[in-house]
Order: sequence, then structure tokens, then C-alpha cells
Amino acid sequence: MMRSVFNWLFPHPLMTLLLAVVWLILQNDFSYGMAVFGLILGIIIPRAFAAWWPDRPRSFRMGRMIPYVLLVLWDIMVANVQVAWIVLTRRNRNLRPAWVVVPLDLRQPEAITVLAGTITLTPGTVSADISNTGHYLLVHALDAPDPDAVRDDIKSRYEARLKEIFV
Amino acid sequence: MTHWIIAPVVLPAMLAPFIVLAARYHIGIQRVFSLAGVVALIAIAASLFVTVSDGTILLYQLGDWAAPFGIVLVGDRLSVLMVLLTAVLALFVLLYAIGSGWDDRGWHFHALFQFQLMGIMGAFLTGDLFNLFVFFEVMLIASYGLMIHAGGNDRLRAGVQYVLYNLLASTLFLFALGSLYAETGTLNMADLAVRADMIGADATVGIRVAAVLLLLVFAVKAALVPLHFWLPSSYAEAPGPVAALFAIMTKVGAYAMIRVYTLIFPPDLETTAGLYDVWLLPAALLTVALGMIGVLAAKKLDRLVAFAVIGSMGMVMVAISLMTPEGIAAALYYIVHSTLAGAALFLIVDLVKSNRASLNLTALPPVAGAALTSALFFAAAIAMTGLPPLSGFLGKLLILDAARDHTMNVTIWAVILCSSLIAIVGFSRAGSVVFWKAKGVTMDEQAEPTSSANPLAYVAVGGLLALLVAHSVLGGYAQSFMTATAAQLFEPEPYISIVLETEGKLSTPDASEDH
Amino acid sequence: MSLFLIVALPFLGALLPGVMNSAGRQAVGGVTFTVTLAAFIGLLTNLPAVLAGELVQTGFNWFPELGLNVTLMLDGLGFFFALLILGIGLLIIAYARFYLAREDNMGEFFTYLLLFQGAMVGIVLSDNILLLLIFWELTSLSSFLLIGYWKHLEAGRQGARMALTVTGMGGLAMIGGMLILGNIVGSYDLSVILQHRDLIQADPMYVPALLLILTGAFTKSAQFPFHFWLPHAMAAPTPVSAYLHSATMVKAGIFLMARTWPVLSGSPEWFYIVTTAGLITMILGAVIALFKHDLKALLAFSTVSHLGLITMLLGTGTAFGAFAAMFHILNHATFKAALFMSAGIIDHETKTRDIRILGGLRHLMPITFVIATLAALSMAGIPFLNGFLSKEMMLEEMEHTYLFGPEWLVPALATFGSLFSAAYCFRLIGHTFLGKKRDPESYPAKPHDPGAGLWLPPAILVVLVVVIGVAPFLVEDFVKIVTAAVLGSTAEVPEAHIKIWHGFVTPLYMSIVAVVGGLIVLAMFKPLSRLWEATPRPEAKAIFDEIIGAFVMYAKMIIHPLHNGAFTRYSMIFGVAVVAAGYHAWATGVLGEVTRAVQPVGWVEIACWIMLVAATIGLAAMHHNRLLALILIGIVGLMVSIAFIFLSAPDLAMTQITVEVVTIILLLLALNFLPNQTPIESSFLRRGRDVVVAGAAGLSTMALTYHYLLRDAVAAPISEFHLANSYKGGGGTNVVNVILVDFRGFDTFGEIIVLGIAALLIYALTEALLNGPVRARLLNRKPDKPLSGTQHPMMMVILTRVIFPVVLLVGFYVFLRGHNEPGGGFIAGLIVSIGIIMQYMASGFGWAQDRVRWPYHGVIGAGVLVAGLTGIGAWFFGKPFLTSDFTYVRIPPFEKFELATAALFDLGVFLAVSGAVMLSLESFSRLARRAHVKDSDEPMDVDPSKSIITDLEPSAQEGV
Amino acid sequence: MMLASEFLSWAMTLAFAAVAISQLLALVRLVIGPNTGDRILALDTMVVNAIGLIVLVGMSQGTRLYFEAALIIAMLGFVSTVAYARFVLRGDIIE
Amino acid sequence: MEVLVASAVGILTAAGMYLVMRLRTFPVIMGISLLTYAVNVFLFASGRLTIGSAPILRDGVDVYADPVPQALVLTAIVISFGMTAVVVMISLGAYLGTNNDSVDDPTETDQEGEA
Amino acid sequence: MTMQVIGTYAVALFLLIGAFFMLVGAIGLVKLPDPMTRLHAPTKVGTMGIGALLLASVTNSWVFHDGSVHELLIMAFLFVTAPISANFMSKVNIHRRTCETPPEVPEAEVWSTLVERDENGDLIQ
Ligand code: NA
Ligand code: NA
Repeated sequence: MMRSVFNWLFPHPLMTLLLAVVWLILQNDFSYGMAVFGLILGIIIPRAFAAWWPDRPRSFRMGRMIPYVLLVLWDIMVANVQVAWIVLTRRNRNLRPAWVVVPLDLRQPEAITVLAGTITLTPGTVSADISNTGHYLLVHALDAPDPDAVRDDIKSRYEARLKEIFV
Repeated sequence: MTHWIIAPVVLPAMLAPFIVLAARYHIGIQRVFSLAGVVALIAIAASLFVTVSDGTILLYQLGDWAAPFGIVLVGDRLSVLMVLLTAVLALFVLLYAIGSGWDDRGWHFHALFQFQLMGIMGAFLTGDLFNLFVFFEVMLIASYGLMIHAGGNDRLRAGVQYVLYNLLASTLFLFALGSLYAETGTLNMADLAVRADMIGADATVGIRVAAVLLLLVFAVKAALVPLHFWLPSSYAEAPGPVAALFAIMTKVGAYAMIRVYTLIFPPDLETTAGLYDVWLLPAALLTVALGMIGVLAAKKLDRLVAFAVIGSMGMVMVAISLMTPEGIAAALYYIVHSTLAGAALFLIVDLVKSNRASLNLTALPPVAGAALTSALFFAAAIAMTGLPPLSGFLGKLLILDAARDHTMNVTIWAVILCSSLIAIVGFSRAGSVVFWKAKGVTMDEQAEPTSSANPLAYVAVGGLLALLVAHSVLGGYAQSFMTATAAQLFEPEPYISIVLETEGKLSTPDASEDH
Repeated sequence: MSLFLIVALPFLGALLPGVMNSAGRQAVGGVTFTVTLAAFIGLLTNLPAVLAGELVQTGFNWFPELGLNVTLMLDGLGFFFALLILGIGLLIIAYARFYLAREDNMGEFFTYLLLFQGAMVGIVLSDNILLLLIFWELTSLSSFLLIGYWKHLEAGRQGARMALTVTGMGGLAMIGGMLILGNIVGSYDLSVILQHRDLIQADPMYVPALLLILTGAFTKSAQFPFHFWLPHAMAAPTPVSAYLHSATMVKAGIFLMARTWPVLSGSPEWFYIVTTAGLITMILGAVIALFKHDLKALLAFSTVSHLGLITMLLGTGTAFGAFAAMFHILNHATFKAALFMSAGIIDHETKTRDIRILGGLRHLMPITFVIATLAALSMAGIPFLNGFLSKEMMLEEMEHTYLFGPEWLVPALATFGSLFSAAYCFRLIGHTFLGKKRDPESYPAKPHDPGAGLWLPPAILVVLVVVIGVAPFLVEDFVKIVTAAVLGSTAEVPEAHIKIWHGFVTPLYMSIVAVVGGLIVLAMFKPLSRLWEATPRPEAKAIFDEIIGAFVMYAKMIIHPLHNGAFTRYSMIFGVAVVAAGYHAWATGVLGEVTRAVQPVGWVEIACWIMLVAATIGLAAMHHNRLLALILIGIVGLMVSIAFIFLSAPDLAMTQITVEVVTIILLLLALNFLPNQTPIESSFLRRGRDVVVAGAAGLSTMALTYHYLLRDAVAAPISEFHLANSYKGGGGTNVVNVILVDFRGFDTFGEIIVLGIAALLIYALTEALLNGPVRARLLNRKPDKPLSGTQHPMMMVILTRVIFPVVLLVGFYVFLRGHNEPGGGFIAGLIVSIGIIMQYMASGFGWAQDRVRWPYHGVIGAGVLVAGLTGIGAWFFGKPFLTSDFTYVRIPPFEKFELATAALFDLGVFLAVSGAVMLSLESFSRLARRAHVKDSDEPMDVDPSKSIITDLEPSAQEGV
Repeated sequence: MMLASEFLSWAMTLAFAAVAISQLLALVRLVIGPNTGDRILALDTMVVNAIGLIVLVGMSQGTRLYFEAALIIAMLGFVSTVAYARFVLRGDIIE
Repeated sequence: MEVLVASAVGILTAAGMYLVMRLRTFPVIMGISLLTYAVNVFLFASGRLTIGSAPILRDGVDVYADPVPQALVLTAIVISFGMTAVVVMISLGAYLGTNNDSVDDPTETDQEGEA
Repeated sequence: MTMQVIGTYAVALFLLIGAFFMLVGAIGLVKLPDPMTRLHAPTKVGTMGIGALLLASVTNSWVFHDGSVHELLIMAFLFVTAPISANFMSKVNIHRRTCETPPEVPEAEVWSTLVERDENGDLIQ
């Protein structure tokens, strides 16, 4: 009973939290009243629009998400410098762009999306497409003399961690 | 403060969304509400008319903000006259739309109709120039909807041009408004009048351009040649009752011109001297001539009437361009006449259309129910061509008489009289082809299934013609009202002082003038 | 009886015949006769006053400002004409009752006839010349209806139109003349005008006025060169011809000349114009009449001729001339009406009016023969008949009239005209009635005298013909009273008496010459006729048709190429007109001093400017690629937004950005159905011309902008008040928002209505298209290019699901703070709409539509109602519409916050905007729904977690 | 302090310049294309750069008033990019 | 600064007018859009140009950009959005019905009448 | 005082970093040889550039004003939306064949962009 009421109120508790935080940041006002107001909105909006996100993943490990985010941010910074270097110094004819096909172990759309987003955000690679069954990800690499290495890197560095987050 | 003066705007503005919200699937309920609304509008307009006919000027400060900071509605003789005319026209048009079933041939007729009324009423009542723009847009966009009501390829193609041309005009309107604000720093018409007068003779370029751009905007609305190109096709292709309602739309342009060029840029204002008096009268005469020549040249009855409307707008504009009290009074008399006559003609054309294979002016099988329809056409044509005894003739006489002392009086008389002749020839040709030739042509084997219009449709047309008769018989009374109206327009001080000196929220009466 | 009633009776009575049509022909005819009789008797009650020389007057004000009042007067002249109109009217009505066929609509006929009668009586009794004009034109209109009465006859229609055109033209000319006259005298009352002969004739506008008024009179009375319409009017039923075209209407012009005689006549202009026109008309009419084979045509031209005669008499400007004219009017009315009715009888009985077919009828139709012969002989000027008397007087007057050339010319011409006049009269008698007796079967129908109903009316007239002819003294006093009325105070009525025998004087010789000559001419008719036929002569109808045809052709040449639907040209003319008028205003004004300093330019501004300009010019240059054009317009929008930010207008920037997104979505939705390329169609020259026009427009706006930017307004702008009172009176610190929802909330109210209407229109048109012929086309539509198979990519679906609630939150945030910070209902509405559109785009129409809980129609309606009711709410506090109020409240744990009615209004704005945007876009995409792809219930192409390929699952077609 | 603020204003100028040049470069790509994809990309870049420009303007004017505008572009700007792309891919952008 | 704004208005107007005179509805609508931009900037400029002083009241600040033209332009933007949507829809309807997106309408004079 | 000096330098530094990366992104957009490689430069380098500018703004607000972090939201939005844009632009390139054709997918699958559908929208196998 309590459980179902909770589920009804918080179809996605993380979203409630996210909205409350966004509200506070938007207001630039981290007062108690604002937080309460933000929470109220965080409850109302997902509740009212619950139908727009069916089949949410119920198991999502927030704790493992944070190190993942930090890792990605670090990778973004490093890779940015690399790509900048390539753009500024490398001649076009010395560029080795390549398609990389990444077979996926992940099955949840949310998880795959996060992986694809991560790949895109880390410079040098772009998630270009997915296969019609969703079992392969097509990635384009700006400069990849060894595409297989890129593939393995993606799988080990990101997908493995995501498997831990989206169980 | 009485709230009645805003009722002509708010009533349709509330009725329309209500219809959309609550009755969009029930044509019967829509009709009842729409009709009731229009009847109420007439009652309101009539009582306002009584109120202002003694010269009272009604002021309504929206949001309780004093002019020129907020928007005001002003009801004087002129605006209330136009409101009443619109309400009365709306009733008969609505009756026709219901009687002929036009309102049920597409979606949202009644909502659009009410919105259209709201726009027109607002345009007549507002005392703020930007607000006038907004109401123009309300009026126009509703008219787009009504014009293409029920769809159809020809109508849509004509609609495209109608909308595009009016978009150009709206753009021009904004240019004019920007110029005016840049030059004067205000938008209220009374305040504009005060500030336009403050502009010195050493810097007149800005205000002159602004005045001319505004004039052109209204000229487009009034279908003044060469800015009339939007009219023929759109009026011809619009559904009958819609074209009939549009008869008032050109008058909005005439109204605005009268208002702005008696209040803000009166004829004796030095800074804008030599602008409209150079161009307006020749253009108006050209409009009269072109309209009536168009009547003669028309190949289809609906376009013939459209050109007649252009011609009659030309008559109105000739009277306005005289810029004398007599001229304005004549223009107002003619405006009422031309609105009723134009509307009646478009409705009659629609009656013909529903009973004839096409509106082409060629011999075709007989028009069913021709006797009544042709009698109505004959009467309306008499009115439109300015033959006695209907108000067209009287209005023409008034205009000719008003032009007596003008330097170009001979030209004016010659153009108007010759154009009348052309119109007579054109209408008699068309009428005899459509109604008389009928018996000469053998019945077509595959005669179109004719949809005979409901008696209500005939009541509507008859009503409009009865109004024309009343406008003629009681023309003397009408004319003394118009004369009083013109006098009020040429004595704008009470208007200006009422608008600018009435206190509103947080304002002192002279707050606007102390800087 | 009151003069009003006399004029009004026919008009009021005109309602009856039409109404009583079902009561039978007898009733219709009877009521018409009764009405006329009543008016006739009413007129006679005024006879004593007229005989006493009184002027009967009555009137009331109608258009006092214009000087158009209903004033009537009755003097001898008016009485005379009214008597003719009503008296002959009675006979005609009786005649027509029997003349009209069963299938003719008698009610309609008599209605028109009474209208005409009323108008005629109105003309002759009017004291006000504007009123007279009204009746004048009414006779044209009613005669149009009467001539065209037999609608199936081509000739009738053409004759009616010709008559209306010619007399209408005259009427319009007369309006001009009357206005001038009124202008000179300062009154439109005849009784006043007639007192000002000297004033009028001294005025420089006298001649134009005279010409215009005479144009009216001549057209109406069929004087040369306007004579040609009358014969064509003969297509009318014979009673109409008899009534209008001989006895009454055509005499209206004569009446007018007689009426204005005291002030217009006597000048050389009058004399030369009127006399000449009359003389020519008289001779021309007589000659043509002789060679006409149609009885009615012959009579028509004879009428033309006699009208010329009367005109000529009036033209001389002498009292005797006027006297003779009046007398001849009386005589002509009697014999000509009788002749027309006789012709009608012949037509009715023999079914032909062709003189060549007729002949010998005296045996078969003796009564008709007697009537017609007496009338014709009177017309020929045979003694003891009234025609002789007035013709003698005419010849006497002509004897001392000198026009041009030698002294004998006018008398000789008058005699010549009379000669032909006698000739056609003899021909009428001889070729119709005389000749050898023929078998009745040799006519198109077996002729015999008609019933009394038909012959009695002309018989009565012929009795008058004879009585007046034998005992002219019976009418002499009356004619003198009439003449006195014509002359007014300008001249004395002549002493002369009307006598049959004057002694052996010149007119008698002239008369004899005419009669004898007439007989000789008739004897030589065959060779003369051959000569006539062989002579080339202008055919009036052909000329008229050609003129009208030319007018129509020129009208078409002007109108159709000008209004050929070429919007490109319409818009060019618009541009040129605006630029020209604006330039004129600029060039004629005085350029003021620069009062504002130019602000410095940073090079970011320059970069933005370059981008804006490059995108704009690129758009104009590369618009043929429509998708590229859309991308470029996106850049223009973006740059304008940035400019707004740079120039301190954050609200504008936000609105611009959001509107831009929605617009592009909308245009892309439309472009899906449109060709992707715009073909290059206009020629190089055309494009060059357009560049010039566009360049001029651009330069103009640039100059104008620059002009205003460097100068201050004439007084401080009203916005100072808004800045000062926004917080105090509107409760908000975002002045733009306070203006929008409070100071100028009424604008905003109108604006959301515009958006609402736009959405309703789009919805309505979509419905019309989907339920019309277009639907089939949409269903069968094939994509014009290969399409990718990816419809709802997973990545977008998932990420927008995360974004969506945040977008809603931001929307709410923007809405809430709009009153104090950039934002507000508009922007919030657009943000939320775009959030929802995102879902439509990501997960598909069907999927998203299933999740929409409120119909967009309702949202729009509710929005407008909320805004409107917020405004109305103020009424309950005695405040005007849209008066705002606000208060600050504090509910723990929240900070103090503001509650404002403006927020409620803004909520209405929010609802209306979002509803309108969504309804519009939904409608657009519904067009594609029926197009080619079935909707999917699944939100994404691929959902690996379900281990199925959703696309392979057959899914039901989504309804719309 | 003097040095720091000078450095800041110099950096600000440089940043403005960089954004301006970036925009112009993107415009070049947009005009030369050659593919629709390139053009959409160029537009997308310009939209993102515009955010940077707005942030810079806000910083240089010392105001936060332009934050919402930048936020909206960041939040909704991609919608038009997606719309253009969807148009190329599917013709119908809402299906 | 003023020159930039004025010339931008001029160029937007010129390009807009040029496109308005094209033969197909789509470029004409583009042209109207450009004209709308032009007039919006013009209307905005009627309050003169002010940098860095948005009309949002702040303590101690007394120089603000003129808010009235901003409000007017906001209204104008929204209205012209509605108008654009409508004209796009109507021209689309006309195109779907006739398979012709010419803005010129030659059918106007197609019918022959009695001479 | 010192904090403010450091803060000022930090702001300037972030500005320079942001400016640098934005410029690099734009240069890449112009310079790189084909549509797919061009995609890399602005979508990510630009993101980094904006990110640095936003950090500059945040720092600036803490140094000179009463502090704000809401710029982070902009960054967050960009990070969430950039992959969608990149994904779609890649799809455009693949669909329009304006890039090197991607390798075949193993196991008889196809890339969803290259899926063909019949007129009814059903997949063609
Ligand atoms: Na297309
Ligand atoms: Na706002």
C-alpha cells in the first residue's frame, strides 16, 4: 500500500530530485522555501507527465553513476586537447578517420543512450547510428589508426561501468 | 465609468472562445449563441448611439491607466456610428449564413465570425494607434479564416494573395507606427495630435513620412487604387456571407483615415501640409473610375460586384479627400449606404450562385426563383449604381454637392457622373444577361441540382434592402447626424481634453505634458 | 386632393397589381385603373385653383442639409402634363388590360406602369430640382423595366439597355447641370430658381449648365443626336410605346425645357442649340419615318419628328413659339396615342406590323380604319383636325425664324419636314388600310376589329382630335393658361387666337405645299424607297453598339491585364507606391538637426552584422534551394535575437528564439508537401527590375531608420511613465512584461486572440482539406526522394524524455518570474509547446497524441476566457476591464511572494499561446498522417530490452 | 589588481574576437556546404556559439538578465537542428 | 552602431521585397518573413539604441532602454508568427489542391463572359 | 583581495580556454575534409569552449557579484542535447551517402538509418 502510493507519487524519484535541484539552480536561491517549492514541482511534474516516460529503468545505481560522470568529464577534457591538437596540427591527408562497430552487451535503451552520449561527448568519437535490433553501435572516430582498439576501449572503459549502473 | 463602451469588443471576444470551448460540435448551439450575441451587440450599440448622439464622448481607460500611458477606448459619434453599422450588418449577414447553410460547410464559422466582429469593433473604438494595429490584425486573421471557409482551390489561391497582400500592408503599418513613435514618443491618438502639433517647421521630414505611411496603410484597407489589388479576387471568391461582412472591412480603412486625418494630422496642420491633398483626391477619382470600369469589364457576376465595391470606396474616398465637414458628412452617409448595398449585392450573388451553373455573364439555363432574386438584384443594383430613389443617389448628390467649392469640382463631377453611367451600363448588361436571358436559353439537360436557399436567406437580403430604403427615406435625419459627426471631428479639442485630462491610476491629468 | 397624394398614389398603388396577380386579370387591371382614376380625380380637384392662376404648393423637409426637400407645386404647366399623364394613362390601362396575352404577367406589367406613372407625375409636380432629378431617373428605370418586359425578346433587352444607357447618361448630365444651377442661385427650389433669370444667364457657368440640362432633355425627348434609342424601345408592348414613347416620358424633356424656359431661354446659346436640334430632329425623323416598314417604327420616328418640332418651337424663345409648342403637345398626345393603339390593334389582329404585308384592311377592320385614319390625317396636318391647327402655328413661327444662312432656309426646311410628315401619314393610311380588298387568309392572322376594350380608348382620343380640330376655342383658354405658366414673368401670353382660317397667309401656302408634296412623294414611294435603301447611311444602333462595344473592350483592356492575378506585379506596385509616396513626403519636408550622438561600434557587432547581412543576401540569392533558405532564415532569426540581447531586450530575444524554432518546424512540415526547389522562372530583366525596386525599398527604410536613430522624439516618450510606475502600479520590475500584461494588456489580449484564430483557421482548413478531394492525393502521395528508415531513433527518444520534465520546469520558471525578470506567459507557452513538440518528433505523432490529455481547442478557448475573465473581474470592483491588482503574501516556509491578477492574465496568455501552437502543428502534421506512413504505437524504432524489433510487429493504423 | 583587470579585459576582448571569428567561419561552412549535413552542422555550431556570445555579453555588461535567453537556446536550439535533419531523413518531421 | 542597425533594416527590407516579388509562394513567404524581421528591428529602433540597460528595474539604476517599443515588437513577433502559420497553411492548401505553388493566379481571368 | 585577484585571473583564463576551443571547433569545421570528420570538431570542441566560457561566467559572478551557478544548467543542457544533434547529423550523412559507407553490421543486421521501408512504412528485409 505504502509502496504503491510512493510509486504513484514518485514515478521516478531521481527525476523528482533532479527537478528540485534544477529549480534551485535556476532560482540561484538555495533557501529552504525554494527547496520545498522545488520538491513540490518535482513531484507534480513527473506525476502529471508520467505517461510520457513508460518503462523506466527501476534499478539505477546512483552511487556508481557519480564516479562514471567524473571519469567522463576527465576524458572529455583530455580528449578535447587531443582533438584540438589534431585539428590544428594534423594535415587532412594524415588523418585516419574510421568507422567503429561496437557490439553491445547493454540492452536497456537508457543505458545504451548514456553510452552513446558518452561516446559522442568524448572528443574524437561520435555515435552515428545503431543497428536495427539495437545490438550494435556505429561509432565514427576522427583519427583511429586502429579501430579495434577504439572499440575495445569503449567497451571496457564505459560499457562495463554502465552495466554496473543499469543492472 | 460605464462599461458598455467596451462591451462591443468583449462580448464577441468572450463568445467566440466559449463557442470553441463548449459548442464546437454543435452547429445549432453555435447559431443560437452567435445570433444572440449579435442581437445583444445591436442593442448595446443602439444604446451607445443614443448616448453619444448629443455629442457626449465616452472614454474607457483599460486597466484604469490614463491615456497616453494605457490604452483607451473612445466612443464619439463617429466610432459609435460605425459600431452600430457593423452590428446591424452582422445580424443580416449571420441570418444569411445560417439560412444558406454556409456556416455549416466548414469548421469554426461562428467563432471566426465573432472574432471578426471583435476586431472590427475594437478598430472603431480604440483611441490608441498600436491597439488599432492589433485590432486590424484580429480583424484580418479572422477574415482570412472566413474567406477560405469551406476551402476549394480557387478560394484558396485567392486567399493566398489576399493574405500575402495584407501581410505587406501590416508590415507597412508597423513601419508607420515605428516612425510615429520615433518622432513623437507616444501612441495614443489624442496625444499624437498634441505632439504632432508641437513639431516645429524646421524638422518635418520624420512626421511627414510617418503621416504618409499611415495614409498608405489605410489606403490599402480602403482599396484605394493602386493599392486595391487584394480586393477583387478575394471578395469574389469569399463565401457570399463573408464577402457581405467584408463590406464593412474597407470602411475600417476609411474610418481610420477620417479619424487620423481629422485628429492627428488635420488639414490645417502645417507640418504635414501638401501630403494627402496632393495624392488622395486623384487616387480616389481613379478608384471611382477603375471600379466602375471594372463593373463594365467583368466577366463574372461576383467580380462585377467586387469592382462595384471598389468604385463605391472610391466615392467614399473622394468625399474624404475633400477634407471639409461637408465632405466628411457626405462620406459617412455614403459609407453606411455602400456597406449595406455592397453586402446586399454579395448575398444576392450568392443566391444566384446557388441557382445557376456559374456566375459567368453568359447565357445559361434559367435561374430558379429568378423573379424574387432578380427583383432584389435590381433594387441592390439601383442602390449601388447610385440611381434614385435609393441612398446611392442621395449619397452621390451629397458628395457632388460637397465638392462644389473645391478647385477641382468640375473634374470630380465629371468623373463621378461618367463613372455612374459606366456602372449603369455594366449593371444593366449583367442583370439582363443573368436574369432576362434566362428564358431565351433552353433548359440544360443535365441541369445542376439547385439548392434553394432557405427563406431566412431572403429575409436577410430583404432586410438589408429595407435598411437601404430606410437610409434613403430617413436620409435627412441620418444626414443631420452625419453633419453633427463631421462637426465633432473638426472640433477635436473636447476629444483631446477628455482623453488626456481624465485621471487614471497613479496619474495626474497633466503628467504627460509637464516634460 | 393634396399634391402628395397625387404623386404618392401611383407609387403606393404599384404594390397592388403584383400582390393581386393571383386574383385574376380583371382585378389587376381594375385596381390599376382605380388607382389612376383616383389620382386623376385628385388632380381635377385642383383645377379651379389652376384656372384661377394660383400656384398650389406643398412640401416638407427631407434633406435640409443638401437642400433636397420634398416640395411640390402645381401650376398650369404641371397640371397640363399631369392631366396628360393620368388621362392618357387611364386609356392605356384599359387598353393594356385587353392587349396583354394570357401568358404575360399582368401584375408585373401594371406594377411597372404605375411606378412609371408616379415618377412622371413626380417630375411635373416637383418644385425642387433635385427631387425632379430623382423622379426623372425613376422614369428611366421604370421604362427600362417596361421595355424589357418581354424578357425573352433579344430586341427588348437590347432596347431596354440602350434606352437606359442614353437616358441615364442624360440624367447624369442633368445632375451636373442642376447642381450648377443650384450653385448659382443658392437654392434647389424651382420656384426660387425661376426668379433668377438674369443672375443665371450672367453666370460663367450658365453655358455648361445649359448644355448639361439640355443633354438631359434631349436624351429623354430623343432629340438629335440622341434620337436613336426611341425606335429600339418599340420592342416594348404597344401600350408602353403609346404611353411612354409618345404621350408622356419622351415629353419629359420637353417639359423640362418648358419648365426652365423662363431662366434658360432667350440666350443665343439656347436659341441656336435648341432650335437647330429641333429642326434637324424634325426633318430627320420625318424622312426616316417614311421609309420604315414596321408600323411602330414608323410611328416612333414620327414621334421623334414631332418632338423635334416642339423642341424647335421652344427654341425660338418667343411667347408665340411656346404657345404653339404647348398646343402641339396636347394635339400630338391625342393623335399619336391613338395611332399607337391602332397599330397595336393591327399587330394584335393580324400578327404583323409590317406595312408591306398589310393593305386593304379598311374592309376587314372598319372601326380601326376610321380611328387610325382620322388620327393620321390630323398628324398630316389636314384641316378640321387638331394637328392642322398647331402645325399652322408652327409654320407661322418658322416663317420669321432666322437661324443660319438665307432667310428662307428655316421656313423651307420646316415645310420640307412637314411634307415628309404628310407623306408618311398618307403612307400609313394608304399602305395599311387602302388598296384592293384582300382575302383575310392572306394575312398572318385573320384580321377583324377587336372588342370595344381595345378600340374604345383610341376612339375617345380621336373624338378629342376632331373636337379640338373643329372647335379649338374650347381648349384655347386652357392652353393659354399653360403657356402663361411656361412663360412665367418673362413674357406675356400672345393675344393670338387659335383659328382654323387665317386667310391666305404664308403658312397656309406652306401647308398646302406640304400636303400636296406629301401625296406626290407617296406616289413616288417605290423608286424613292429603292433610292433610300441604296443610300449608305449610318445605322444608329450599329453605332451605338459599336460605341458600347468599344467601351467594353477598352474596359476589358484596362481591367483584365491589370488584374490578371499576378501577385508579383501587385506587390511591385505596392512597393513602388510606398517608396514613391514616402520619398515625396521626405523630399517636401525639412530635414531636422541631428540631436543624438552616434554610438561606437565593437567588432563583435560588426561580425554579427556581417552574418546577418550574409545570411539575408544569401537567402535572397540562393532561395531556390528551399531547405537552405530555411537554414539561412534560421540564422537571420538567431542574429536578430542576439542583436536584441545586445540592445538590452532580453524578453524580445527569448521570444524571437522560441518563435523561430516553432516557425522552422512549421515551415519544414509544410515543405514536406511542397517542391524542394524553386524553379528559376523570371527573366534576367525581370530580376533586374525587382532588384531595383527592392533596392529602393531597402534604401528607403535604411534612410528612415538612420534618420530616426539620430534624432530625439519631439517630447519625452510615454515610457517614462511606465518605468516610473511599473513597480508601484503594476507590481513588477520587468517593465516590458508589465506593459504587456498591464499597461497595454489590451494589446496582448488581442494578440492571443490572433494566435488563437490562426490555430482555429489552420485546423478548419486541415479539416476541409482532409474531407475534400485533396485527401485522395495525400493518401496516394509518394515521397519525392528516398527516405531513411529511421523514424524514432532511440537516443533522441530517451534523452528528450529526460529533458521534457526539465523543459516544463523551466517553462514554469520563466512564466513565474516574467513579471520581474525576462520571461512571461508568451515565452513560457512557447517553451512548453516546444517541449511537447520534442516528444512528437521523438516518439511519433500517434504515441504523443495518445498522451495529450487536453484538447488543444479547449486550451485555446480556456486561455482566451481566462484572460478575458481576468479583465472582466475588475468590473466587480468597479474598475475598468483589465485593471490589475496585486498583493504580497507570506506562507511559511516560502519567502514572501506576490499574488497578482496580472499573473492570472498571463496564465491566459500562456494557455492560449501553447494551445494555439500545438493545434497548428498538430493540424499540419495530420496532413501527413494520412499521407503514406502508418503510425506506430511504439515510441522508438528499436527497443533491445524487449528483444523484439518493433517495426516488424504489425501495428494498427493510427486514426486521426 | 590593475594587472588582473587589464588581463581580464584583454581576455574578454580575445574571447569576443574568437566567438566572432568562429561564427564567421561557421558561416563560411554554411555557405560553401557542400552537403545539407554540413549546413545543418554549421547552423548548429552557430547556435552553440551564440550561447557563448550571450554569456560573454552578460559578463561584460555585468548582468544576469541574459541567462534565460542562453538557457533557452541551449535547451531548445537543438530542436531545429533535429528538425532539419529529420526533414532530410524522413521528409516528415513529426510522424 | 546606428549605421549597422539602419543598414541591417535596409538590407532585410531589400531582400524581403525581392523575394516577395518571386513567383512561388514559398520564396514569397520567406520574403515576408524577412520584411517582418526588418520591421521588427525598425520598430525596436524607434526607442533608439541602448546597450546594457534592459528595462528591468534595479535599485540605483535609472537609465533603461525604452520598454514600449520592446513590448510592441513582442506583440508584433507573436502576431506575425500567427500570420506566417496561416499563410503557410493556406498556400499549402492551395498547392495540394492544384498541384501548383505559383503565387500568381491566372485563373482569375480564365472565364470568358458575354462580350 | 588576493582571492579576487586569483578569481580575476581564473576568469580570464577560463575565457581564454573557452575562446581557444571555440575557435578550434570553428577552424575544424572549415578545415576538416569530409562531413563526418567535420562533425567532430564543433560538436565537442565547441562544447568544451562553451563550458569554459560558462565556468568563466560562474567564476566571474562569484568574484564580482553575489555568485551564481545557474550557468551549469546551460552546460548540462548542451551535454544532453549535443549527442542528439550529432546523432542526427551523422544519420543525414549516412543517409545521403555523403560519407564513407559504414561497414556492414554482423549477424544480418542493418544500420537503422539504412533500413528501407515500403510505402506503408514497413521494413523491407
Ligand atoms: Na518537399
Ligand atoms: Na516577459
